Amino acid sequence: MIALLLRDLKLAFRAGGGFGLGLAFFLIVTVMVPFAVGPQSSLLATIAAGVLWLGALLACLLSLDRLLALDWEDGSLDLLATAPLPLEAVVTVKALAHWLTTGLPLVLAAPILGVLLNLPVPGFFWLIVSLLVGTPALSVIGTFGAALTVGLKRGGLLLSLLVLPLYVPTLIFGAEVARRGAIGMETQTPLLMLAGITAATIALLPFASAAVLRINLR
Amino acid sequence: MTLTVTDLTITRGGIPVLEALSFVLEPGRALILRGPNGIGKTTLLRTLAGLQPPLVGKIEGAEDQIAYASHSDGLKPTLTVTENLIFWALVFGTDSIQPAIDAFALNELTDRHAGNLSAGQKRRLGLARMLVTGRPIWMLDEPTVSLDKDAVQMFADAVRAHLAQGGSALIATHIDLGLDGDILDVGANKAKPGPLDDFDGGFL
Amino acid sequence: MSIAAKANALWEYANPRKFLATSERVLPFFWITSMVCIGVGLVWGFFFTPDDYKQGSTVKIIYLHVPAALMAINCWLMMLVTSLIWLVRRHHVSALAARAAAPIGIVMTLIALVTGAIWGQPMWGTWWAWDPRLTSFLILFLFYLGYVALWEAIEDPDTAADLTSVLCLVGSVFAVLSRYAVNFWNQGLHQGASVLRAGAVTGTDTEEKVSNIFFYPLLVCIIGFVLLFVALVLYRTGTEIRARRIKALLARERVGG
Amino acid sequence: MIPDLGKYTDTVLTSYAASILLLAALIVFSVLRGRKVRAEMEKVEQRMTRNG
Repeated sequence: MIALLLRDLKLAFRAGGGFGLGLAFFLIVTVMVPFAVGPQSSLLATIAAGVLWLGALLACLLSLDRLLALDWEDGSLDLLATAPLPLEAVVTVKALAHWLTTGLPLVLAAPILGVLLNLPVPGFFWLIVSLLVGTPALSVIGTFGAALTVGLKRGGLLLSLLVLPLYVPTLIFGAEVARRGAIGMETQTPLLMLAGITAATIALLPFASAAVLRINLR
Repeated sequence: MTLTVTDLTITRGGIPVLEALSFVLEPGRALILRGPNGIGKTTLLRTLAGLQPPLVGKIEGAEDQIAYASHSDGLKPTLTVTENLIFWALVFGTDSIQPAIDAFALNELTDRHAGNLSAGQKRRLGLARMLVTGRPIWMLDEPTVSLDKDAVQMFADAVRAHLAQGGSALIATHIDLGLDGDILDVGANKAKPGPLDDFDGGFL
Repeated sequence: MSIAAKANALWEYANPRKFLATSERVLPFFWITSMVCIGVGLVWGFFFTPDDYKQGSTVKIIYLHVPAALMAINCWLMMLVTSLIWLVRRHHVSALAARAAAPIGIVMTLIALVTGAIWGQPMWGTWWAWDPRLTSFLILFLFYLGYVALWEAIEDPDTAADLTSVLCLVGSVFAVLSRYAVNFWNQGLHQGASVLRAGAVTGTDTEEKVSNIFFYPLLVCIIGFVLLFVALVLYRTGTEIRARRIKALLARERVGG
Repeated sequence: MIPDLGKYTDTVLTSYAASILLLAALIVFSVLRGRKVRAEMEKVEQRMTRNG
């Protein structure tokens, strides 16, 4: 399992691995927002938490179609499926690698972009906390979507259509934590819900992803 | 490990392609799979490797014993030859990749990125992966594609060494490898279509 | 007949040919009764019920809005059950019934949303409010779209049935989660704005407050919608079975059988 | 004939029109596709029984 994780990380960092693309996308999207809604700092402050969450979510989504498709194309998935490693472990490791290469950098970059959007000071802490707790769920749910669409030629668009509705609860609670934090309201309830969703998806969804992947490998 | 297949029916896209297939593959033996294109040799190998369930029949002795090599080699172009092999060695829990490198004369290429290899070199690397797995039953799907004469000889030697150590091999190929293996022609097992008006769960 | 034997007899309809024969026999009954029920219910509701003291004549929309909303949810539940049956017992008809039902669910959700928006305009002063109920239906609509899109995208019918079934199961869990999340989210947004809650206008509150005058025609409409749903599912499942047979026949022709 | 709907005439009538239109469209499309598929299946079946 560690070997697979290390290989995926290595592949992501090597040339053409796509590391940093998600981050750049996140940056671009955030920078575009003031152009769209106007430069008033009060307005930006109000929507900053939500925009950053949405941007992180889209950046996550962007890198999903490569998550399993590359291993599918070159036959690695067939070989991994016949390896001693259970497929459940494979998809979990894949999700973890995706989070380390996409989710974690987004969490670290979010506060910097928060400055650009005039996020209120108390919001920074909660933004980081909410993203830290929420983005693993995005990676795990995304892996499920990637497993569903892995064999398809026009999988990318379909993947978004399938995954985005599944992202709704995570987005609602995650953005709620960040927004409440920014205006100094209590954040415990949404944070607990967010953590609950993340824990439950990590515990259960890999089984669904592995089942779906097995069907697709047939 | 003896692989025993009894009365197997396999499907491709929900339609039976081969039926009533039975054979035994004992340690130290090789079985050459023959049959016209499209008859279902790849499907058979995938079924035996556990990637898809058979429609009918039993496969015994295959669980966690099979090293499967499909048409594609599962190589990562941005990893070096050594890194590719080490990865599969770690996944299969074996330690040494040197015998595999020796057997397929990859010594000169160890630090090259797999993406920079020629088609034949890639194929050699893909076959070297079989040695690294440490699994007793090899299943190879057209292993000699894009190999030159020397490389084919290399491959035949590797298979022979594997058999001598008590392994076995099931190879779908059209060329003569010079192995003293049995030949299994699956052409005779082509599934006969059922009556058209027998409209059941298979929609036929 | 014992219960086990009865259950076995029920599974016989999983045979496509048997299903086609039986559905053909019962379909006229469902078509006619559904049309009669919807016709009677709508005419009764439209011409022979008084206006609501608060909402005026807009209350008549209830005869379409509520049955459509009910069917939108029940249709997903039916798909969930048939998906499970397919995954557990591998009856093809079951998977195809789920596929056949999805577009009906889309239309029902669309009717609920459209009538809700048109109704909301005079009542709330806006076409669309991000009210929890409306939002949940919008999300349900997205789930339906994704489900249908996945069916359409996959070539191999059995793979498609398997994948969409798993999507239906996972989607159901997330749909329920979304429902709670949305409830929570809107309270968070505007506290105390629950005057706008759809439940105050439609749903059970009205039925309890506003007597049987509205309730009986509504009930007739609901029965009509259920019957129409059954008729459509039976008919469309038949279509899917035939489409599937065409596919199997053509595949066999290609193999050269 | 149409009862007095007061100031909400448009609202009520549009809802009814939109809903009935959607339902009708669903039924019509289902039946059209059903007929087409049925005809095609018979065609394919006949062709295949003729050819063996």
